[in-house]
Amino acid sequence: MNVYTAGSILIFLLGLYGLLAKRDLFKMVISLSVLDTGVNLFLVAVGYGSGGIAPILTDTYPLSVLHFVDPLPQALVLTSIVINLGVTAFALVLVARIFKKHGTLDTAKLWQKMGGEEE
Amino acid sequence: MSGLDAIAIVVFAWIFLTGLIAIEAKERFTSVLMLSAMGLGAAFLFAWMRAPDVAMTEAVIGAGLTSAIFLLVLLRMKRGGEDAHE
Amino acid sequence: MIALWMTLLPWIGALCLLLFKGWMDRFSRFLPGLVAAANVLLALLLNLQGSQQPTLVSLEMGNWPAPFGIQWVNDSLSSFFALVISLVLLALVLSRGFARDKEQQASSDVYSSAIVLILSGAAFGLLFTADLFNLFVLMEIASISLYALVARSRHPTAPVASMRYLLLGGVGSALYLLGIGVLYAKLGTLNMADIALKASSLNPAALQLVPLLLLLGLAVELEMFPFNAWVPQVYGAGGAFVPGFLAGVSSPIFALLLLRLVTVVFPVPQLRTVLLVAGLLTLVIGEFSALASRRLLKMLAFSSVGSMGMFLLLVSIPGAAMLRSSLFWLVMMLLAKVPLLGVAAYLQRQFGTDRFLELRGIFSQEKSAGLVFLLSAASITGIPLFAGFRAKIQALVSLASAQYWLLILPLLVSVLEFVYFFRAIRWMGMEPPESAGGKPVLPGSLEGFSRTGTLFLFSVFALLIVIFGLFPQGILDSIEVATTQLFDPVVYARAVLGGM
Amino acid sequence: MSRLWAAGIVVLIGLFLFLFLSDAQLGERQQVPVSEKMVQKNVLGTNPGPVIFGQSEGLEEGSANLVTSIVVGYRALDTLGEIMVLFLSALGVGAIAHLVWNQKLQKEAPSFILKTGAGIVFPMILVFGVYVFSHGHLSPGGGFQGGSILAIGILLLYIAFPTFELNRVLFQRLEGFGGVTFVVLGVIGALAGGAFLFNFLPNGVVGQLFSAGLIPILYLLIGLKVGSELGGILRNLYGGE
Repeated sequence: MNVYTAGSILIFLLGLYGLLAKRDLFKMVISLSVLDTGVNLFLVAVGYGSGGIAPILTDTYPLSVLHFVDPLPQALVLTSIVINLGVTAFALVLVARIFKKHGTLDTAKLWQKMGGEEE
Repeated sequence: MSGLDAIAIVVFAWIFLTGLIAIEAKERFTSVLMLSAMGLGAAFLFAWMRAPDVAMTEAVIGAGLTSAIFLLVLLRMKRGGEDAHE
Repeated sequence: MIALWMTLLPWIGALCLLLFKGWMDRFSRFLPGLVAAANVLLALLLNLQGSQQPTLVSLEMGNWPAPFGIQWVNDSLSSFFALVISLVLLALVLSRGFARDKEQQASSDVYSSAIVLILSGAAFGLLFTADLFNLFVLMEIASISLYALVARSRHPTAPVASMRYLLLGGVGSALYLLGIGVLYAKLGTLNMADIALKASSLNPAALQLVPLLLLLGLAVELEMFPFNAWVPQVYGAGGAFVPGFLAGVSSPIFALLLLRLVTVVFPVPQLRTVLLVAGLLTLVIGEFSALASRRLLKMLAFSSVGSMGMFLLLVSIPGAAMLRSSLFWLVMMLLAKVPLLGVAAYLQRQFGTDRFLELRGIFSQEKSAGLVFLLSAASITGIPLFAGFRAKIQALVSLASAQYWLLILPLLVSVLEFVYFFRAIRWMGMEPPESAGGKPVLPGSLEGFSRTGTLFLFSVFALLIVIFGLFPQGILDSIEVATTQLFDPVVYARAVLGGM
Repeated sequence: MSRLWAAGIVVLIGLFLFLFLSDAQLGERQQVPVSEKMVQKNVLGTNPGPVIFGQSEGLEEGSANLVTSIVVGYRALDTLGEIMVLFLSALGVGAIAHLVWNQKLQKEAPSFILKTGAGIVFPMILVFGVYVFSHGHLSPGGGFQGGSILAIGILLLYIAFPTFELNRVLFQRLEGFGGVTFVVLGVIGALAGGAFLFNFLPNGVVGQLFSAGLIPILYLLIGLKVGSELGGILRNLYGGE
């Protein structure tokens, strides 16, 4: 539990707080983005724990026996960041569609309006 | 707690602060700016944790494209008449 | 390699729809149906291949051996369910094709056909994958395509329902990633079989935290209690394809993933207690809300949540008998749910509403839909000589044999189920229709070939329910083989790791 | 849910997480991680000695950037799934955007500085983007980063030149082409080397431009696909039929 993993969990919790506390859909999409950044930081922090150098063979660090940072979590985070972009882009267009259709982004009003539609 | 980690703590504080403002800001425009600032902090931290690939991705996608898409949608919604702030 | 083709074929189809845009637009309406039929053939081939050499076939991507590269494994469990799910998908895709209204321009058809193709490819991938992060990527693909399909449906509440589903799915996948982070920090591997061998070396804290986080990641698609707030609205607004897909394809696949997680990867007692509690909550809340709902699709949504709650209960108790009854429960519920939701979506399409008050006496006007609804409802509520009866009895018996007090709630709940299903049938069947001349059919609803086609599809399922009710031997044998293979993880680990 | 309630729940979850995470001692590993063998490029056991930049030849996996060797070499199927996610997001945005906006985002005419500045900067962005995804196996970067840089270049054009209109069908064809070729190369790998996405081209010397067999080609295709996809998303957001 070093500085990096603890810090990233804090940012994850901040995102979670945003999702729970905010009623405006736009703010919830922003909190989702914060949440995902926290998770990505945690994944890289897990690989970094032992210190070391960037996992790229170059002429200054030519030997693979040098103490490299673990490249696998970085590969996972690369994929995760792009997935979060895909989800955020779609969520924002959805938010714009809801705003055009219902004129408001306040989840309390939206759920209640959907509730009215239901019963 | 070596000196190096102190820098990481400062950047974590920066990310936490900008994230908090992004969530709590009244004006949506400021929260998008703060989100982009947070992306920048995250990109620095990835580079600090010896992950250049991820730092570049976070800078280009996290700070760059995500904020661009947020702003475009915000401009679109602004044009679509006044919205009810909560 | 056949298992891989079941995913690659739909994906290539979707990509070609974009590559040959313009020339292939007219054809895009038939492509999903064609690909779904091809997948059924591939699944048959898979089962044939499986029956000759029963050992597990482990597919190494890029020729990298087990714990390093990504492995796909098809054992008898996944090939059996691949066949069942490809048939369900074929029916759903065809019913979606029938439900397509005329004035939809061809270009928007290309988008939704491509999304349906990618979704079915990811669904089969989830059946075979043996790598936790590959599972995460495929789960994301399935989720985003479902968000897009729900958001595109014409129901007025569709965008808000899709938004709610997206937010819950986002939290679920973030928790799943946290679980993978902790898992990789401790064990340094992502391959399920490799984790199964090394899981015992985990210290107690990690051994409890990792399965819990992974379970929470899957909970959204499993319609488990805290994460299923999205279910009623998404079923209500889903249109012709999505509700059937959620109940008939998505929840069974994630149920199988949970089964593999609990039996092969993390046979951890704490995980089972969490499942027990979550299962009870999901069961009770699902069934009671179904009793209270005044709309057909909402009632079926909550009954699907209830049946998943029952599945979670069955999985929470170790033992081969529980495994066998949970698999049998899954198949029977799947077979009964698809026609029910098909009929409900059909009625909503024809008459623009699924409120019971406005659908009173509708079955006098729609006789075949009524028959299909009656047969499937009989199977779900467990009326003798229908397929669901044997599954329900076997489930209740195995629950009672494990802990007697476990029997009380499910028994009460199945009575509830009986009440609200036959209340719906009374409303829609026996009551006199609202207006003498019967309910006016909405403009733009199905008639002629597409109407008979849709009803024919779901009556095939109703027929299957009757057949399996009388001769369930075929399904029981394949479940037997699947259970023995799934039950001892050593076979799975040795096949994947190649006797490491 | 009011701020207080939300903060309370989050603090509770936080305590639970911190308790378990500190017990789990993330620091010391229980097992040697799988990536140890990937760094030494010794997964198949054919390369006992260390990998030397610029000298070792014909290894099982040839890229100098170890993260790229995992993303497109050892775990290439994740990247294929990854492409499908972006493809879906572009389809989803495309399917809904025309329901929300039907005319272009009008704004004041761009100032003179913006126009000339964009004219100068755009070629640089283009060159940098192509550099990033063509050197994916040598330096940090790759298909995803290069493609996004190209997409930002396209956004700059949209902002600076109001009359700029992306050829939508061409970009969708590019997307389809990138994806189909990626899968076809994977299938050729299956036919040639027995497993999907097998690297059937020679790996050459680690560190040279033309090394690492199939990986630079795959990353070129990914760069092409991601660039056209994100360009498509930005076009949809900018509106205009």
